[in-house]
Amino acid sequence: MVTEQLVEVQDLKKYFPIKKDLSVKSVDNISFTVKKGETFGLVGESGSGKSTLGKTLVGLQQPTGGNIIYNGLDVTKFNKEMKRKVNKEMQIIFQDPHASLNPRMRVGDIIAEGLDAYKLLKGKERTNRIYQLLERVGLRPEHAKRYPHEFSGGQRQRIGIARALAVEPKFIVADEPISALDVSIQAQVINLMEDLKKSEGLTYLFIAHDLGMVKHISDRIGVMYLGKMMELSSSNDMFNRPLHPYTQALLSAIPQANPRTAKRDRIVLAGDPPSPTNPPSGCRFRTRCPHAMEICSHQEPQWKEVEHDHWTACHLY
Amino acid sequence: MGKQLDSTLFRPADPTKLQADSIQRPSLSVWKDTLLSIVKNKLAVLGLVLLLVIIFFGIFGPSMVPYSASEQDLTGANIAPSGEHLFGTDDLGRDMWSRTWQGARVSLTIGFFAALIDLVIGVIVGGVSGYMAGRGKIGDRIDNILMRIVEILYGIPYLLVVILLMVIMEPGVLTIIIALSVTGWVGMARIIRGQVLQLKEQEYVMAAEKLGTSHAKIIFRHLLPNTLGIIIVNLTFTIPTAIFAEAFLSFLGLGVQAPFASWGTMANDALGVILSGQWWRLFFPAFMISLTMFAFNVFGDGLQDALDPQARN
Amino acid sequence: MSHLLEVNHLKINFKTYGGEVKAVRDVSFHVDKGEVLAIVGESGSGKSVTVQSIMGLIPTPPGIIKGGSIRFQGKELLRRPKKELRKVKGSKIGMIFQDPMTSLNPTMRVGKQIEEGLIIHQRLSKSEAKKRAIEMIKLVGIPNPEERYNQYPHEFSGGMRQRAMIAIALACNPELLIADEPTTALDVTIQAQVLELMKQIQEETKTSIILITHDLGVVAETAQRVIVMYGGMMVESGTVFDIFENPKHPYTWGLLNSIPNIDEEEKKQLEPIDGSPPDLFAPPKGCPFAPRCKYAMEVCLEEMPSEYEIDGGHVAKCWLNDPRAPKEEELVALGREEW
Amino acid sequence: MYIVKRFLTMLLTIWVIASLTFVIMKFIPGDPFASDADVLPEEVVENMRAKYNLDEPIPIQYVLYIKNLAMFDLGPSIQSETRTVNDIIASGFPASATLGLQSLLIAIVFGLLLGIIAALYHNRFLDYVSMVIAIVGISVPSFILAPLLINYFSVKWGLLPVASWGSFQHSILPTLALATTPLAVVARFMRSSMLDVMNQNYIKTADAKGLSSFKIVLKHGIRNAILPVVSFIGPLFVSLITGTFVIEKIFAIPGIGKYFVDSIFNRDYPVIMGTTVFFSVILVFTLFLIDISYRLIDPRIKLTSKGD
Amino acid sequence: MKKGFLALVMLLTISTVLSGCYGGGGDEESSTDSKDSGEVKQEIVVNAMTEPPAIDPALATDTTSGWILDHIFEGLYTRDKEGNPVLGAAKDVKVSEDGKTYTFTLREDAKWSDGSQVTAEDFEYAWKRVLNPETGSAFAFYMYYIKGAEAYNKGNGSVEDVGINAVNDTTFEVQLNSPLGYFDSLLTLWTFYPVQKEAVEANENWSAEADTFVSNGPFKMSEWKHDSYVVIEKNDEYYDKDVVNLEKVTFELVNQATTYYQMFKTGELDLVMTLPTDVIATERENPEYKEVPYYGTYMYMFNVDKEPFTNKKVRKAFAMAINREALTKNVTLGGETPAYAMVPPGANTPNGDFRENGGPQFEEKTEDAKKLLEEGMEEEGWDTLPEVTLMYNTSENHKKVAEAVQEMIKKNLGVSIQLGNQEWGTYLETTKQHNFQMARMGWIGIFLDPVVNLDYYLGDSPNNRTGWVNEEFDSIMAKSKVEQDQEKRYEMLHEAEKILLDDMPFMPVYFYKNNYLVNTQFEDIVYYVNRYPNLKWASKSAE
Repeated sequence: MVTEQLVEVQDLKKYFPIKKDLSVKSVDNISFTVKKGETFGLVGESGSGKSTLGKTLVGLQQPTGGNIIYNGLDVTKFNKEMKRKVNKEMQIIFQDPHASLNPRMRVGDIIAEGLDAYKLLKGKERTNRIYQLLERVGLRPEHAKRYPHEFSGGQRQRIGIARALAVEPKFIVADEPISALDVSIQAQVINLMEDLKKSEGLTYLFIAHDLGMVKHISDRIGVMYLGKMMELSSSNDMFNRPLHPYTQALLSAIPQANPRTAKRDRIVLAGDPPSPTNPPSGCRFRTRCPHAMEICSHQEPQWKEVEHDHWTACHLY
Repeated sequence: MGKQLDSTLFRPADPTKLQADSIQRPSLSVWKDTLLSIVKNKLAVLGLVLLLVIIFFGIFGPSMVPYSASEQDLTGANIAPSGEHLFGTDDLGRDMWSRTWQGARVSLTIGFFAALIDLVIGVIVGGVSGYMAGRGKIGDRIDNILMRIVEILYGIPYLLVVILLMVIMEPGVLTIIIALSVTGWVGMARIIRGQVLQLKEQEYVMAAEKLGTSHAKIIFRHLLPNTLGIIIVNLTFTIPTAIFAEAFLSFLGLGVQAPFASWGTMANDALGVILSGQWWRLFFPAFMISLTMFAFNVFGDGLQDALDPQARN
Repeated sequence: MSHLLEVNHLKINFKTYGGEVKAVRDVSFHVDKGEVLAIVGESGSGKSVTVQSIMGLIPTPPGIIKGGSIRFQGKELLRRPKKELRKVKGSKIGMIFQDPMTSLNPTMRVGKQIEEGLIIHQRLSKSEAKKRAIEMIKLVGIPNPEERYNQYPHEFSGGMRQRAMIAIALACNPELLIADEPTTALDVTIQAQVLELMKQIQEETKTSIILITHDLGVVAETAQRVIVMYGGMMVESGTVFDIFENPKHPYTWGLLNSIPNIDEEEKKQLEPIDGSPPDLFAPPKGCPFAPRCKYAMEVCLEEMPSEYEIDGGHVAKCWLNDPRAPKEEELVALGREEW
Repeated sequence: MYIVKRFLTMLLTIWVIASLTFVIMKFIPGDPFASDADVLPEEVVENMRAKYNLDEPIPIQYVLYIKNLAMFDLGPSIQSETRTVNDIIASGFPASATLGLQSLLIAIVFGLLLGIIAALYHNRFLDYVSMVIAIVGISVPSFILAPLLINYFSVKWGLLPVASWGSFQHSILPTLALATTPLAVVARFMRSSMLDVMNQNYIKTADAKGLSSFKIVLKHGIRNAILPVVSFIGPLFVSLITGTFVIEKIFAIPGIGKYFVDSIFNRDYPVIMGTTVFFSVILVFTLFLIDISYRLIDPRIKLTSKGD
Repeated sequence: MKKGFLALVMLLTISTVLSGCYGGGGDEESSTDSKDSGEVKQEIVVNAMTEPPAIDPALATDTTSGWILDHIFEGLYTRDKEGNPVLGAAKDVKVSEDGKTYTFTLREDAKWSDGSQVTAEDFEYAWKRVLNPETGSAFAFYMYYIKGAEAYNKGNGSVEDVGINAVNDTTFEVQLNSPLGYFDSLLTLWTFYPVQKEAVEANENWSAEADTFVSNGPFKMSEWKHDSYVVIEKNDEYYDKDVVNLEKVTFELVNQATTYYQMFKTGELDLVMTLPTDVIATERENPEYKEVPYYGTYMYMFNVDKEPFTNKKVRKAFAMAINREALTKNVTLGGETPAYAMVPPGANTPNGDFRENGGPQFEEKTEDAKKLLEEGMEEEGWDTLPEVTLMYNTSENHKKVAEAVQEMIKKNLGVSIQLGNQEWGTYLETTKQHNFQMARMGWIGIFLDPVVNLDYYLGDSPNNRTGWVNEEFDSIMAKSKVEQDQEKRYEMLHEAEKILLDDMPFMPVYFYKNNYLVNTQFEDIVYYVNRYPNLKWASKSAE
């Protein structure tokens, strides 16, 4: 496995102000690294800030604080020109295949948008590249002339991938790329992404709430809850020995597609996640935690490496 | 299992026949799709046909008769519609047919250009405002300032502005067009802004931004084309509104200058016939106003339904 | 034998600008008292339309009921006058929808929304209805029921809204609960809560449930019997064990193979079903799944498959189950994958 | 806090509108003292200008004006020499407001009705009928509609008085003439809003509860559909109660709309300013009320948060 | 829903509460149902069109205010049924030898409507109030003939030096700068009406509302619902009350022609004027229809400083090229008479009507006009005539006339002219600034003397916007004003008019005519040629 870091996130913060003295801390002091060539899975429930984190990483959101180091260079300190260069190497795939393609543009032009913006290719070369990309994602060259609404969800998502691929990125944030797709299609996209990773030497940050898929595709996984990273480890470690009570509950909540084993005991968390505008003091999970202790309410747990390459933030450890 | 099937059919199919990802339907752009659904809307088609008829006569109507719109025959005034004068003559003995279609030119020109100016200013202001909103402090401030301007224009007495313009500029069709659009664009700007605000959050705009597409390209390739539907629907409502507003100005005596006559001025000049009975002098211009309003409105309604995916199921 | 609900040869079309779409093509199934029936299938497979037609929720036009029958407790629902149907809706059959965010009226207090059905069907007085509504809120596990009674949906979280929806559906003690993707829009932990709640209520009240979902995990955990739908057709039906352990339709295999197994240590390549769902405007002549099917035969492209009963209640609509069809080994030998 | 802030912005808006109006007014040529065809000796005009502070430099006039405005003194009218603008508004507004409210009531009640009917029978005959009625309503200019109404209802059939103001009977025709356009607009707004709402999931929920279509529309449809209509009713309300020149002129109603337009033609500066300020106060205040009522109808919007 | 419904209910309530505020006047029923009682109710409802801006002798400048003022006040002179000035509040007048000092003796039975005596002090107070610069009276200049008046009004003199003097309660003395041939006529103007000193001093805005009015005419103010109607009733304190028959006169204020015509048709109005042109043709046969000459001239002014009207021949060509008969008969339709001079008919001279004596000053001749135009163009060296724009102030009727004239000039002179219109306020400003070539104007003599009309074109007249200055004309006019011999005076005026029409800084189009529809039940309504109908002697008879 490659060990070189591609992206390093240091104390990243992204707050959204609502009014004076009040903001949603969508991403609050998060640090982790993504290694070159790996797939880093990011899971969490809605409102956990995982999507914001992804968008901040690729520069769609301005971080409130902290650093993003890409290939050893601090992107947050870049000037416009440098940013543009790095921008090309970091791309994003979106969740909603309906909203992510402009309904009034032909597929070919959508795919070539990056090529045009960076003025990479023109004329015949451009067309050939579009055809090549379409074929690469399992579509046909003649599809270039059609409009997005003529495609199914899975096909659109593949168009979205082709668009991102066009500028030959190194790092792709996949923001819940399969959650809007049908089960039978999800696997198509996942397989395609895995293929591409190998052939194009990509690195992924894969955001999802479907733990099964995350486990399947990721080398390492981070778990987020209310803007905080709760646990981080290799994919197998995470599923075999989840440390954080939240991760434990999350894993036990996955419905098993096996009628014989399905009816096992599960940890059902009480209540709903608190509002991110007003998160609980101390540990943010304590209000729903079955193991909550006195200390959890007034002290925020440390982010520590409990086992080798297995990090968590919990007072239990 | 009533049917007897040839057992040779039970062999693996030719893989080339299995085109899992093929698209059978002919390619349809969103525009064509919209067009198709308009055609299905009977009222909208009626509106469109009426408009085309009005425009046709506006262009060719006056030359179909031997009388010009301004030619007077004081002894032949107030003649009821007849074979000679299809729409009768007015109080100065001018041919109403010729005048009515001449009026169509003036009214439609005013309506069209006033709406166009509304559109251009509205799109620029609304677009910029919507696009800048949420883009840092400066962006928010630009949005804020533009929206305050819009709000204040709402409160400024429209008539005062119109009179001011009529005074500053030479009175005429152009002045009326400008006068109508001075505050007319406000509504358009608001609509466009709302649309842009909504569209901006669309992921394809984010994607474009991520791919390094320039602001101008984002506005012109992503934002505006997708507001176009709303814009066109709005145009179908602003054009008749402008025609109507000109008619109102005519009532105030601020309408187009003679010898030009819009339907509004013609109708206003002929109001007295309600009392005296030369109905044709009022009827034709008034009917034309109403017909045009009706045509534009049903067409616009149909367009709106066609562009609204929810109404389409 | 009398089933609680019996759907026979249901056919529903939709009129659109592009032409008439066959949304449900000859679907038959039944639900017995106290059982949980799951309907799985991807979007556009006709599963939602099928159950909505039970409740008379298909707007006509553009929907057209082409044929078939829906009998509930022995009485035909399809051709019943609207007024009669209303007596069944909400009182004998309750329904939960997919998106709890939009399925509650944003401008009406939650308590009132629960009460509505009670007041019409059970003719409860206002105070009685309120009492019952608060009971229901408590029943579905929402804390502070009195307070919540007076709140608006936007003051509820997503999970709580779905609980409120359940309370509405169950308020009149229906015999049948139709849950149309009740957990799809929810987070995993909340999904677990809601599923737990539904299970618990089902055990207590012995209400029959039709559960629509695309999540095979949810099916495995909650249902006794399963129907698999594709392209407006019911392609396979049977008990959960039939479906998960002895699937007889390539689509069902495909579905099972395209989800990762969490318990596996070694990573296996997923086996997706290639291609896209059929274009409903131009459906294939034969089996709707044929164009995506790895094992498709010439006959599949030409003729609609017949129904094959595998064993007691396990039915599959696929030519591969025909005795004339090649055996698995033969297909593999021809370069097709193993199933 | 919200209210205070809102109030301050309201004041600011009014001030800007007043100032802008002042500027525009000063740009329009013409002289309030030019009476019909008489041209007065310069000195006589001077005397009169002095009487209205018009001999002062414009900035001073502006300061004086704003100062008086702050004390709710809108000054004397130039045209109606013996009356103050406050008098004029006090006597003109009630008539305009009465007429406006009556029209608004008709427009809302019948407009909503038409809109609901059209939406419920979407793309069916009744939809077409309601929309044609609505569109015909906006298709006839009121300056034609009004004399026609008079001609039939009063002159030909002798049912109602022709014009002037004094009793309920007098207000019927102008109310009708005034209500047609807003009625049509309300109907169309309501239709599209209702169509939107009837496609919402919660309508399905209500249907699944076994509610009758009538109850669904009544209890779940209208209230939600009315929201966008409410935001439109605000400006409509303002434009109706502040008087409509055409209707007031044709029906000889002593309303403020007529005063306003006349004042512009007469260059009656104090009346122009006074009515503008009065209108903008009403406008701003109504928008504020609409905002609040919005929050009352829609529980999702809280008073504390920023709207829109 | 409940809240929405509540809002509707509230709206309903508000509107019904407000419905309580409809005007409040209940005078309509009285005017229409006269048949119930055996005796005819002596009441009339007339249309005054617009809200009288100021029913105050010092402030009124418009015909509507003047109409009401004429009924409720009476000056030293008033008019008889023929419109001739006769003594009113004064029973006697003495003029000094030099014609400069007038001494009036007031009637003892001249009473204010509150019963008190009309005194010379009241006159003195009223007149000085007009002249007081602070009053800002627009018509103060009509008093400039009085000694010291101009200086006081213009802020250069003191009130003590003004030649207005109440010698005692009934003796009132006025000193003029120079003799004035038509002073009696002038004194019928409302600016010279008295006001009651106490009433005015007690309330600065006494004339704003009906209840503070005190007046001395045949009628008194009884109700004034602003912008809606004014009601006056018979003044029982009036010395000549026996000739007054009407108990009540209601002036409705309906400005829209179609509307007031329709109101007349339904009997809501008994007298309307300025009929919609479209109905005149049919109404002319109606016994209710009445046409009365109006002492005014409708004309197009030429700007003599702007080409092509710098040339006299071009001006004449234009004037001669239109067909005034056709215009009045087919376009204006109101019975107007073609005008070939400045002074309209109606000014009586010892030898008869001034106009009749003067005769037409030019002739319409298409051929000659063409020739003149050619000559004029040759004189100026023009190959083509500079483009001409005819301006008029916005009005349906002016537009119609202008359009017809445009067509006539095109047909008869072969010249295409442009039309331009401006809203009145702007129009006055534009013409004042001399920014036109050819512009419409109308001039109505406020009192019946050719001087009023001819003064219009004095070189220093603020009304004269043509830029035309003719010293000979000015000097003749000046001389005529001090000429004591009436006959000579009129001769001079004829001479002046001739000079004016010879130079033609304007072209007359027609002399006005007022048209009325009057309920035939009314008798003895008096139609003056420069005022609205006087109702002093009017009465209503049973049908």
